[in-house]
Amino acid sequence: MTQTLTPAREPGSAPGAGERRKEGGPRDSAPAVVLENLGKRFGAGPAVLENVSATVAQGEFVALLGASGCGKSTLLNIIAGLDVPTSGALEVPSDGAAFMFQDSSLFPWLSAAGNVELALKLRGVGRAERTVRARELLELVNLGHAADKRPHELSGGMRQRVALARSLAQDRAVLLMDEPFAALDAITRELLHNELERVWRETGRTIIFVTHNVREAVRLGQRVLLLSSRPGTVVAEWDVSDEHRTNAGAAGELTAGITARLREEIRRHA
Amino acid sequence: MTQTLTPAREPGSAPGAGERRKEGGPRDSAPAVVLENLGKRFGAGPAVLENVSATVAQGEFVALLGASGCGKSTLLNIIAGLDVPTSGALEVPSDGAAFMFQDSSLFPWLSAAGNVELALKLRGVGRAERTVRARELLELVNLGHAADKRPHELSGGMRQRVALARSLAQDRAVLLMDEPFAALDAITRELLHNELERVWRETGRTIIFVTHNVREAVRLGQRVLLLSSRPGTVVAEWDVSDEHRTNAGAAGELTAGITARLREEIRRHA
Amino acid sequence: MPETPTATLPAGGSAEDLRTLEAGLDSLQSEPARRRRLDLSRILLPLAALLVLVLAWQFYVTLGLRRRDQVPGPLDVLGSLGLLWQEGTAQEAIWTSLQRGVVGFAISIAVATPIGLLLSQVRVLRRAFGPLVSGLQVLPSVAWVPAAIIWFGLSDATVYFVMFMGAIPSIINGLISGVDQIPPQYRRVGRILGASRWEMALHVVLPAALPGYVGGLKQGWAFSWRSLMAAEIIAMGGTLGFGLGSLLEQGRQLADMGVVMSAILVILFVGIAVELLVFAPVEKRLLRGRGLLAGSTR
Amino acid sequence: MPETPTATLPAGGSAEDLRTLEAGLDSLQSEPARRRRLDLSRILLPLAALLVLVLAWQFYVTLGLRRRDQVPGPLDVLGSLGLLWQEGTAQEAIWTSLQRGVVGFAISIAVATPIGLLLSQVRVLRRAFGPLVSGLQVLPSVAWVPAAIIWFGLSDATVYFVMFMGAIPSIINGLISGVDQIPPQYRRVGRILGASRWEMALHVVLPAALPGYVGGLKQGWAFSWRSLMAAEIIAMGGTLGFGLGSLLEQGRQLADMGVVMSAILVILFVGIAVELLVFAPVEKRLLRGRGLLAGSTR
Amino acid sequence: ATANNNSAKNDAVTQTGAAATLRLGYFPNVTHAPAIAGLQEGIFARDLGTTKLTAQVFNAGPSAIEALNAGAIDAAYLGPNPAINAYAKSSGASLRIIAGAASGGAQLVVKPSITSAAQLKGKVLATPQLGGTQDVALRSWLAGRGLKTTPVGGGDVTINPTGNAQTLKLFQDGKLDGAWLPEPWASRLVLQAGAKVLVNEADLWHEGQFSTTVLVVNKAFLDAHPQTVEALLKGHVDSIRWLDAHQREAAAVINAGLKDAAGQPLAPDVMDRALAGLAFSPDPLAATFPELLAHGVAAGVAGPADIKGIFDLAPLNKVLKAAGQKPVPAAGLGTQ
Ligand SMILES: Nc1ncnc2c1ncn2[C@@H]1O[C@H](COP(=O)(O)OP(=O)(O)OP(=O)(O)O)[C@@H](O)[C@H]1O
Ligand SMILES: Nc1ncnc2c1ncn2[C@@H]1O[C@H](COP(=O)(O)OP(=O)(O)OP(=O)(O)O)[C@@H](O)[C@H]1O
Ligand SMILES: [Mg+2]
Ligand SMILES: [Mg+2]
Repeated sequence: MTQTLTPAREPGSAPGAGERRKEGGPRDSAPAVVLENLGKRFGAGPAVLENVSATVAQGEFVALLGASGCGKSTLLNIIAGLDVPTSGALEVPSDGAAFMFQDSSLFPWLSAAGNVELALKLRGVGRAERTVRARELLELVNLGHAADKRPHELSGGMRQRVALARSLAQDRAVLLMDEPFAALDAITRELLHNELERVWRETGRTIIFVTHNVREAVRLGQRVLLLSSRPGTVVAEWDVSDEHRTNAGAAGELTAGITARLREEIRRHA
Repeated sequence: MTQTLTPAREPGSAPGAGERRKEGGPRDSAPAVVLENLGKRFGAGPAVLENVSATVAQGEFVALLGASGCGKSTLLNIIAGLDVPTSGALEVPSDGAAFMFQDSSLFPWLSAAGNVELALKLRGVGRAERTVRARELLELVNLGHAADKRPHELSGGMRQRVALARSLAQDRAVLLMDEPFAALDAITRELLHNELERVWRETGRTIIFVTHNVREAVRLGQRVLLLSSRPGTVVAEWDVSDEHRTNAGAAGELTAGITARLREEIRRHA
Repeated sequence: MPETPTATLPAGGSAEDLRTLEAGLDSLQSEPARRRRLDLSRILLPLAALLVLVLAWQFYVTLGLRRRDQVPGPLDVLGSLGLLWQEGTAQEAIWTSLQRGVVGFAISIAVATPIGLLLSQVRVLRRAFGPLVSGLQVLPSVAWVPAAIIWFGLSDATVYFVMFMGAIPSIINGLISGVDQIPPQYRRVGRILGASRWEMALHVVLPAALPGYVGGLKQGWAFSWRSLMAAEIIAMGGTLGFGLGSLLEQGRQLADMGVVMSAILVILFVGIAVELLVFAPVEKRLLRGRGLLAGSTR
Repeated sequence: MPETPTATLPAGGSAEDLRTLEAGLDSLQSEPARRRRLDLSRILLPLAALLVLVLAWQFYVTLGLRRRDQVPGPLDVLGSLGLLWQEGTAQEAIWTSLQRGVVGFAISIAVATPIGLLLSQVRVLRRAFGPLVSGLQVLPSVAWVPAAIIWFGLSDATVYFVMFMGAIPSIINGLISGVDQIPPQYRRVGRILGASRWEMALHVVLPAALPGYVGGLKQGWAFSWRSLMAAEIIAMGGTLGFGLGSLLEQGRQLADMGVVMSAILVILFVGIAVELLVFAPVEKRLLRGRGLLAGSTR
Repeated sequence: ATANNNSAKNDAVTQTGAAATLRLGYFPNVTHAPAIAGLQEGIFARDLGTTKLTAQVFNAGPSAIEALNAGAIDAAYLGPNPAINAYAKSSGASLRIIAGAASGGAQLVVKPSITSAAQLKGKVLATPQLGGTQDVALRSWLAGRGLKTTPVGGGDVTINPTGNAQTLKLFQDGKLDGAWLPEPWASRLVLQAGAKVLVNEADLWHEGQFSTTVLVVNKAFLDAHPQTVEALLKGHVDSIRWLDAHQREAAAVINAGLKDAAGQPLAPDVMDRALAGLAFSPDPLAATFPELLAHGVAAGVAGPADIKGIFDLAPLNKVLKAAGQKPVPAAGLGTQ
């Protein structure tokens, strides 16, 4: 399957610096998610997604970038099975995917711990273990002290962290994250980057995450996909090598390259 | 009033690089917002804010930084008159403040244009002018094409931009913004930074905005305030000079300094 | 482990072909087409359910557990209904009741909505009169009959008064409970936008509470209609028109189950028609406009 | 232009002083204290409203527009009520009705809730039976009396049956309209968390719809209670216990407005008590738990 | 506030002259035959002359009394007990009985297996209304045979006061053992449900006569328009005379009236049996009223009341005299 992967490209868009660098590693294993020429249109409106093709290998960590309103959340929804594409086909694990939504989407009638526990309960975790595990997860996101608070008593960033804990409480092979750190301060964000990376390495989950922070994409992703706007298509992709991870200069260069490409995409529509 | 401004400082916390540099400019005019020893506590819980003192001059552009859950939104709510402090006093313009909330808080029964128009209507703008003005504001945030969509048909970033347009539709002297650009991609964010700065210069509004992006704070703010956590107090402030605006190196240095101070604050609580 | 839940990849063909095919698929999926299909099932399914009930009824009658004059079969009732129709009694009763029901309900809404808004916005009034309204809501219609006769004699005003006392507290309570569920953030936004108390009620509270309010109206309609039936039993003919309530009571007084069942069927039918033709479309539109329709079974 | 809306800066004193003062202020403002104060106004305000109404009534009577036996004054009614109390009739009627009301309502909830959940979750059932339920809701209680008597004779079962047919459709409809207003995002989260249909109903739909459902229950209670009153008129005394509905009807039959008004007052009082003691606290707790209380007048 | 102002308006316009309209209430019931025949044959309209007649059909006593009390109707055919109640509760301000209409026509009908009073022990019987004429009669009859009852249903015999139509169904279903009913329900139970007559109420009264239906007027109306009340009484007397004179047609005419008012006629055999048990006469049998009241008090369903003055039979006697008939007595309970 990996062989057939040819990201759709707008004709005439030259590949930017660092693009299409292929690598070995996790991507050689069986694909976890395969998208083939996906198209999506709401009602009779214009196409939101068109010809989106991509393959995500098992255990891969993919970052999804794109202008505001380009269709990233829509794509994640389709992958999660919450929405159906208007055209095209997709392959996803039959047990679905864990999903951290863009808005935290906590249940207002449950406390922070209750929200996390519900995820564990619906997964079949026993009562005693649930309490312990939920507490651990909340500690992980630095919210041990707010376990008993209701969502309306939490700040925006705290709610987002509870949602993160909840999505980690699910043990699905695929984890979709929609701007998971948008409402967090730089330092908390950095801490959680490390935690997320640790969880990823330990559990070998496949993670697709959306972010507007190009540095975050380069920091976490093994691969970065760029979605164009109206309609959304994968117009470019970059592999993030180990060099980018260790060498700040290389990372900065890649970040600059991606940002430039993003700017170009947006300019096309302005 | 400006003379009496002595930001409360945790004993033992040494001022970081660039801190407390005082300057002339707008801060010499009459203060628009004065906070004196504000304290806030929800019910019988621990104090969220304690001894918050600050003065914001008329026409000043102030950035508010702080860890997630430190009380920034609570402080803005108090300034806007939506919440009452448990102790302390504050002075605010009698006509209240415009407020862009952390969640976009659009009315789901109105279209994007309808939401902006309602703000104009409640301000007393006539029907014909409303339509034109709302359209202009939506164009300003690059959402001319989505004017007729309902909030649930908009992406997260689009909703945030509609909220921005709505807050600009109000003509209050003070504008409070709670993480206004959090859900936007880097490029759109940059464009809107410029627009916001233009509006600020043209109208001379007093703006207090919360952000987690230190570079954004330095890019836009004339002054940066740092709030500590549990309880929230103003522990440090930096003036952003013209040099920081023109010289990328100086800006980077200031950003690094602020980030270091922020990290220190968070470490104290970890 | 990976499977293909949706395998609708169009097979081959040029890009142009593909695009037209896609457009075709899209237009099939677009809103108006779907809406029409749904509407048919909205009519057919209730009819099917009704049919099943009628068959069950016929079956029960066929069992012969009860004498035929006590539990008439569907055909007997149809005959009875046909007779009433021929005489014009049925039409007259439906027309009189429907007219009263619509007028009375409209007036109830007009009276109850401002009161409900006021109570839900002003805490002191709410505290003082809220329990009273709930108390009035549980008063049976018949409690109002003596007072209505004293004040209005045997005129249509009496019927309307009894209806109002049934419908108005219910609508007020529905509106209040709708308002109570509004996220407080909406009011805060309203305040920030500088809404006066009146503007807040009109531009924020009322639209925000609308879905709950319409649910309350449905209950209010049920209260009005039932109160109307109760009021129509006070007296028959003369200065008071002959409505469905009168028909039902007449059947009961004569121990004529055919007439009783006919009246029940007609009332049921009117109720279902009002639900299908008035409330269902309104609710659907409301929910659709707010994006609450996805996943709902409406 | 700047003004000082809140100028509560504690005047001077050492930091320690300040802190204790603050703690004192805080504990005064804390939840339990506030709750107790509010509860008093919750009792006193309705009483005040009632007092005003009673005074208005007395004034109307004093005007002498009507004969005293037709429109008795508050004191006459009090006398009449006192008499009923002495005889034990009032207590018996209240006790009988309240018992039936509570039992019948509890059973109605137990029956209606699963049906409502099922209808709200399964589209075909909703389409098929939803309109029927709305139709049943508008059927007046009296329509069920002949059928109930045929099936159950003059026993308490008849009374309960009439009550159920009034309350169950109303509770079902209340639950359905509560479910319709759930933001679709909650269901999506439920699906993502891997909830089965049953878990979805139990852990997502029901709690999410709870505030709307409780509003529906309130209307359902009104329906039950009113249906009960209607059912208690079927037969007075004999094999059927003597309830408030019977008392009201007896008053009417004996042309004794004192008894009629006494019955009305008692029914009203029971309604208000149920609202204040049962629904108000439940609603308040629900709303508070979800952060919907801020800005509400509840 | 339209209907009830009517009598007041009449006051103002023609102090003691004829009222512009007369609103007459009655039940679609064979015991109200004088009203039905009078309306059906146009007798009232003829005798009332310029006064317009509006007829109002009621289903149940309470609304009729409430309407009369409120002035929404001016005159009504009622059972004697509701009339007594209304008079007593208003201390005489509400109404006057101005004539009788029907007497007789009430029976205790039971399952064929029951043949004696003793067999009623532990049985369930029905009456139309708690404290009503038949209810009181049943209770005092049972008491006379050593069977105790209480108003709330206890005692040797359970009494269920319930609507007549329900009684028919319950009896058909075997859920009742018998009922003390007025016509036409006694006949319907006998002819349509196989019941047997155990007691004919007529046997319990002096000369077999007891009042079943009386004609009452609103007191204010009587004071304001004695002339119209006389005209009404003339129509009433004429109607009774017509019923006596046309015994063969009466059934058909009453059934036509029932069809108009209630939507359905009675079965011919029921009608015939019912009419056979009833007697129509303008005499309200005033002498039986104190006994009626005493029975109620004894049975514990009514309080002692003063009904002196409930009758105003002077206009009736004037009409009767003009028609060459015997005057009727008020038995010391009012003018005659
Ligand atoms: N239910 C809907 N009906 C109609 N249009 C919709 C709907 N949902 C999304 N859209 C449109 O689809 C487009 C993509 O939305 P989406 O939420 O996927 O954007 P996004 O890439 O996640 O943006 P952001 O970064 O701002 O969150 C937007 O233009 C939006 O208006
Ligand atoms: N209604 C409330 N009841 C109780 N505690 C509350 C309430 N609202 C906020 N808090 C608490 O107050 C603190 C500050 O919240 P606030 O929303 O002001 O944080 P913030 O600085 O805006 O954080 P973020 O950057 O995550 O938005 C948090 O610890 C939160 O739990
Ligand atoms: Mg998105
Ligand atoms: Mg915040």
